[in-house]
Amino acid sequence: MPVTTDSATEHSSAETVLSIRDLSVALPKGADRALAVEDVSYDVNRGEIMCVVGESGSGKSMAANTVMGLLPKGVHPVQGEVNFLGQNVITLPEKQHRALRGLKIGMIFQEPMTALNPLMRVGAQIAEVFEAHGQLTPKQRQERALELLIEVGIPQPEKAISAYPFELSGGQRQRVMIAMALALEPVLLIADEPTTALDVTTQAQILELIRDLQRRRGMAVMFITHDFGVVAEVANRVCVMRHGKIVEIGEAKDVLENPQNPYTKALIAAIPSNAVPPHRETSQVAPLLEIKQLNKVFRSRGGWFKSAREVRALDDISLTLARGETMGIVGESGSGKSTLGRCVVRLEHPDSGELLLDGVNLSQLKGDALRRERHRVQMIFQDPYASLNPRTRVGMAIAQGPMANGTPKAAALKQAGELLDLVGLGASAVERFPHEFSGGQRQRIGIARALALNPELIVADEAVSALDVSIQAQVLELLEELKQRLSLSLLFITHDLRVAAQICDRIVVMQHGRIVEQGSAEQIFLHPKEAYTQSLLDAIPGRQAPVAATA
Amino acid sequence: MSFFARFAQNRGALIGLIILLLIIVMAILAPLLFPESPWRMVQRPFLPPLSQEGFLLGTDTMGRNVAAGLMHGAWVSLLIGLVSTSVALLIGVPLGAIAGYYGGLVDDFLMRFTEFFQTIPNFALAIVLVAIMQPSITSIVLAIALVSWPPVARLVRAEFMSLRHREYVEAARLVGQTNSTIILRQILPNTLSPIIVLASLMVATAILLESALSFLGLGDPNVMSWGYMIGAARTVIRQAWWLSFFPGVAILLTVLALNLVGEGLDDALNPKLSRER
Amino acid sequence: MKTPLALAISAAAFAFSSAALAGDPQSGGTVNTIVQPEPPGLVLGMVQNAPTRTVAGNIYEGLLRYTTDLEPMPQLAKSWEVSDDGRTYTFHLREDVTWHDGEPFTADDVVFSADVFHRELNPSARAVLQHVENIEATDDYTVVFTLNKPFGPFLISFEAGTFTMVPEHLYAGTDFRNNEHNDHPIGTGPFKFANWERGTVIELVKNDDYYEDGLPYLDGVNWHIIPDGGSRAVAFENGTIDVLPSGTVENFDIPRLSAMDNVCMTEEGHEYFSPFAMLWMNNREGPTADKRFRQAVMYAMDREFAKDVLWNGLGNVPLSAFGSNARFQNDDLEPYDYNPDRARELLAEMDYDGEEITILPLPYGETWTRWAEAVQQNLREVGINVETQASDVGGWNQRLGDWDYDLAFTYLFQYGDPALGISRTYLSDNIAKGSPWNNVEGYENERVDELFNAAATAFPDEKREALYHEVQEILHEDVPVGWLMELGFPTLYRCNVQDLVTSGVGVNDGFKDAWLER
Amino acid sequence: MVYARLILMRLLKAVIVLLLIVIFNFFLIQMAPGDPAAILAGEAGAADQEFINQLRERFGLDQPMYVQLWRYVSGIVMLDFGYSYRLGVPVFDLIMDRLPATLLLTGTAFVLSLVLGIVAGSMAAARVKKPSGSLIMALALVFYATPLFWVALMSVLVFSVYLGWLPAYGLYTVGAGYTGFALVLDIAQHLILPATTLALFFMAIYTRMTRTSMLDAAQQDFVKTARAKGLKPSVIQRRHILRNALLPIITLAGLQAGQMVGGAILTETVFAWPGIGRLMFEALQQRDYNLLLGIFFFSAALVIVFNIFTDLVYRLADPRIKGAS
Repeated sequence: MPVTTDSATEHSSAETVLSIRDLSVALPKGADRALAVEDVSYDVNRGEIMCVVGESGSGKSMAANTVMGLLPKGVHPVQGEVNFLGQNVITLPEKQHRALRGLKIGMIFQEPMTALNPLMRVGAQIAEVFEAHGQLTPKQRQERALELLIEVGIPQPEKAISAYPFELSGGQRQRVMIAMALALEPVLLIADEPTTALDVTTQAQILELIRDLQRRRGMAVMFITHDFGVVAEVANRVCVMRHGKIVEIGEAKDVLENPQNPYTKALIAAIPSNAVPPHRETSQVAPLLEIKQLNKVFRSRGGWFKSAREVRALDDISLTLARGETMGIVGESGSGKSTLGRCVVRLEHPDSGELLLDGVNLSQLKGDALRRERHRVQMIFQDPYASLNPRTRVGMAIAQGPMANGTPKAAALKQAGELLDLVGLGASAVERFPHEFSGGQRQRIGIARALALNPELIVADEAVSALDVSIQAQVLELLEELKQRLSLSLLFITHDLRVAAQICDRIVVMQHGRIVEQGSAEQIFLHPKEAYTQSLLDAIPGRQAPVAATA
Repeated sequence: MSFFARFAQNRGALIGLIILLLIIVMAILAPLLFPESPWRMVQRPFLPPLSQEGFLLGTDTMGRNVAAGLMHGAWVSLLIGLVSTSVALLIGVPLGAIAGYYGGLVDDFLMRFTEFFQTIPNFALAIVLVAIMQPSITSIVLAIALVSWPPVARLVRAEFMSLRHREYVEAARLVGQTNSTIILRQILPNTLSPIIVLASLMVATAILLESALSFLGLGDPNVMSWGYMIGAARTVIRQAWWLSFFPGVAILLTVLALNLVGEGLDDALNPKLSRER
Repeated sequence: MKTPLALAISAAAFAFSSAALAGDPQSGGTVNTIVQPEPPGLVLGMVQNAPTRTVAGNIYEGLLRYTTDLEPMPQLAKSWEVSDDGRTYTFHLREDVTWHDGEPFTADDVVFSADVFHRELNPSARAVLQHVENIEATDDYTVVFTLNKPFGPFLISFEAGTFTMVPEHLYAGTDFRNNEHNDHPIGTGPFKFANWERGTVIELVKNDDYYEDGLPYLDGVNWHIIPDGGSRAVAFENGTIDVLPSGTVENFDIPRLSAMDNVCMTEEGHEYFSPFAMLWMNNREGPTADKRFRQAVMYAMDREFAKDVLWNGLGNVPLSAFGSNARFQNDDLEPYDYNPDRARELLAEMDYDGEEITILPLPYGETWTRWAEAVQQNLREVGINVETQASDVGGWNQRLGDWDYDLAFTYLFQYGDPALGISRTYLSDNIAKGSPWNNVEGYENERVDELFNAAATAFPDEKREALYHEVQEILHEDVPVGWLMELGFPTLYRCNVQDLVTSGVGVNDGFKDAWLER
Repeated sequence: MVYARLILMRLLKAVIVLLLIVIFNFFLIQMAPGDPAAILAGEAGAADQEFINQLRERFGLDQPMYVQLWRYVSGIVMLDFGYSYRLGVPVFDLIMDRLPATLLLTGTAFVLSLVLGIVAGSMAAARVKKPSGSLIMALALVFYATPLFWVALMSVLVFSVYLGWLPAYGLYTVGAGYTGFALVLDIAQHLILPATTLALFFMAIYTRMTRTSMLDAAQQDFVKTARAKGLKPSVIQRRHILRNALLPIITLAGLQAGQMVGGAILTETVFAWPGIGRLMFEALQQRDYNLLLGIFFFSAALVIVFNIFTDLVYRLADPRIKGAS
């Protein structure tokens, strides 16, 4: 369909800052496909936020990097134009191109943790922007840096300016990045997944900040993301990409409300609905897992020169999980939700309290005694890449459990095949190595491995967080299905309320190692009792439908 | 991309491999080409290279055939390099693995122990050890091994520390695998590549160390090693440059080759895949 | 009544030294030379090892010096008589001698040195002093030694290195080894100790109050310490060093160095020591316990090859136990020439079963290592299964001291007289663990003991000669040790250094007469 | 203040390690065949049992081992290292005589190798896949692979013997009687050959290390940020890449600095440099236990001092560590 053209004409009226025409960028030989992006055309206009949406590998960042001239080695444009303020940056000599960076175009990246030089003070790094373009005296630079820090709303800017990056939180670092990007009041701001690595509440704040700055300065913003929720929050216009091609482009409102392209539809559908979670009958049978006054304190060992520090990761946690029930543990980073999970599977050793599984207290078991009980509780891990031994065949990876518990090898491998079938990979996968599988598939393998010991309880720690939305949906479906088939009991740990809402019967909200609130999913979503829960809900991007666009 | 393909991408590595193979061939052919002892005084002393049929590289201070010595020496040097490295690995890998896997006090203790060894200057320690045990292949190999294991231990420890909290290791613990199984099956295989790379460099260093020891007269007098040849030729370096030149070059090439191969292995075994994702 | 022997000899000596003079000496100039290894100390008598002798021989003096023919010359003693029964030796000392600290040198110093100092500290002197019954100073400048029996070599035991004179006024009644003056030796010699920079140099300066008029000519002597043979050679080449005393450069360098212009070489100046390289063969156990095996070894070794290749043709392949510099050599013995076949025969005859034996090289530098390699190869070629046993000085001493070896290299000084330098190797009462210098091979032969003891105390020399000739025949047959070589230890020096070697101990006291021609 | 505390603790630890090392070495050396008495006797050319016993008694070698150990250790605690058996001089004085020479040599070599290595390394890093870059690395590799003593011999041969430009051995021209500036100049001349030979090897290591760690650093996100600011490549190289790349090098440098005393044995032997390394080798040959132990003690102490120093430098270079406290 001719989406590209009409979108291009449609906005010729508004002042166009960046206009991309028929851009194709080639990948180095040996990559999975020849072109990173193919025949891409779109504009970014002053005063609007243009969202480029796509899942990993869709090539959504390529155009941006072309504009910046920051394409990785071996990747280079082969066709088309990238006109920024009228001049085609592709043909621009490096020196002039450099002059644009920072001055006319600012950019923010995904990883605030690594995007700042760990050895330079924040102030100095901001001042560098002015230095790079030979502006102001050193003294003035520091002053401007401070003003900028204030503008991006960093707490205690006077301290922050002479702080090192590691002394700031993720959100604060992202603010610093923004301050840097905006230092010279660029015409165009490129934000490449700027909030993906952040907690929901922080994400909300950063989004707010970007939107706000954009409005005040009337900049053009090119916002790259994978999250339609975020799109709904900030986008004026949307450009959906897949496999390096544009599948749909248009006004945010239109695209979100009645997407034309099936892929877009799928994506939007795949966002865990922000509607009310389905009412679930919680069958009140005997509790499977009882947690009583569980405590865990992390102490950084006092080294030769540093004194020991304490973090209360679990503060007197008590909860019960019924057989066949799925309980969601929700919280932001540092809430202790993962620690809870790790204590339940006994990867961590709780300081005090009880972990009753069917009346047996696991909390204080050690050594072999523990090893013998382990098969009863299994875990699905977050990172599909780190959770499988690259040197072990998939079948073996699954069979190892049963074998460790006495099943003969042959039988164990056979069972592994069946499980792989069950999770929809086919028994043939047994012989293959992890790197032959995609992220989603690996996560299925992880699930199969967890099932191999048919445990009474499965703990899923951020099991879908690392996956693209569409994949996420599939894996969640699989879990749902397995739950029914095998009447599993799940402890589902996630930072993403939307996901929790989809799959959980009951939800526990945690903060600073404490339980803030718990109740049925329905309850939590519709009538949260606690302010914190409320704030979490509010922070969910795109919760209150597409709004920003019209504003 | 296949392992060798990745290895071959690095041209240096390929060259190194070829040189290394040549040297190994030399070592193997030595007994065939020069069946009689390299110690045999077969000609007038100080024959310059090419000056006489059958004495390509000339003769040494006592009329022994330098070419013969060189080829038998290849065997000795390689042997010493390999064996001492293996011994060092045998000491270093387990220590490092245990320290890295269990951490805590065990780690503390083992690392103090390692540091302790590193606090005594290597070469000095090696010399003392050889002097104590009196020079012989065995004592030299042991001495070299004893001074070169700490880096191994440290490396392995570091690798284990970074891997022991990998999710697949935790998964293995969860399914009830024993610590020994986890160490041997899950972690060790994934630390092999850096170890192999380090080992290749250690062989090189060992050869250098041996030559240095022989140079100081602490070599095994019953075997003709390159180091011995240089050491022996040093006093006559003025009137017979070739005596120390050829073994010197031999050592240089071997060490060079081993390093190139090491780098190649590094590229091939640690594909960037592992870092990015 | 006394013989005028001494006077005659001293006259001869003067004749000799004046004859040696070429042109008339000029004063001034400093000579740079080498001492290797760095000596442990400089007080002769307390320390007797070679480097100490080399340096301190120019600081301290003995009663006598010796010509290159080992005839005594006056030094601190201007003359001496020997009684007819050969038991009383009377020395007349010079009266114009002072110590470096200005104190006069008197007979008491001699008595103290001999009777107290050396008896306590100095094994080599002890060996001589055991024959001395009584030492007394009859007046300030006369000393009389009374022996319990005549002792042939007595008159040549007064060399500075062995029997140095130390100042009584500084040492009497003190703990000798911790005496403060050990760091700053006080002698009577032509040079005074100036400074010792450890690891770098020992500096001696002219003794202006030296009693012999005009001597020494040199303003000073710097003994450089350079641990590496190669570097020493370089130092001599690029002119920093003027004199290379014997054994300070690897033999392989000598041809090149001596070929340089304005470089002279002399083999003289070590007659007193005439170092004799030997191969200890363990007479107690293993194949080496068999006489035929030991003979086989003698035949198997190509000693001429070693001489030519390793020692640049210098030195001399000995006939038997007595070196050519030793007195009373018996030269009508049948030499052990290189003869592998004969060696094989002997081995077959004793049906040697190829039992492995070890050979212990002397850890004193490359030449010795090479030599061991050569011998090992020689022996292997006649079918003796021999492995080299590497060790450093410590290990070498240990092994020999514990008799834990089969074959071992060594070399011994002959000290001019069989009774001093040779008999010690063969006398059975000289078998004792812990020293690498006594009868290490464990050879026991009553007849040999008798002959040596008789010869030592026989008087006059004709009697001794007969006895020594017989002993040589027995030893030649038994081969208690392998006789490898009388080493030629050449001294290299710039030709403008004149009269460097004027005695049987060479540079050890040579700088006394040396002068620089300019 | 963190530093003071840190140093204090480290020193405390150091003392323990040192004592352990002393004891370890003590037994190590006891295992060597032959004792100083036997060797001195041997050197003496003529020795009887009485002579040897005298020496043994004097050195206290006649005592049972635990007594010897106790004496030694208690001596060390009082910082009394005893007398050198062979030279009869206090070990402490001997070491103090030699230490400066060694430190001068190794120190110079250290600085030389560090500076040149880092420069060459960063040049190579900036010229990846360019012939010039490859050339640098090739050279580095050759230097790395060449036996040190061999380079030493060759350099003496060429620069001292054939060309006669530089002195072949020693710390200064003996007997020349230089003073003041002349002396300094003289020493400098003598220093050139040994220092460079010693430096080459380490330089090679630094070159390679710098290169790799700079290439790694260049991959970091913050470099992308820096480029996004429009900074000049040169500035990025220096301020962002190099600074981060230096961290691992500091660690290595620390290790090397510690090995300086032991590392110079070969060079000191070939160049007759009157330093600790040579002293140690001679002491070993002579079984001069006290001296040897003393040297080990000092070199170990040096290692520890440098480790602490390195830690401090590292802390200065990397704020994150300070933050950890």
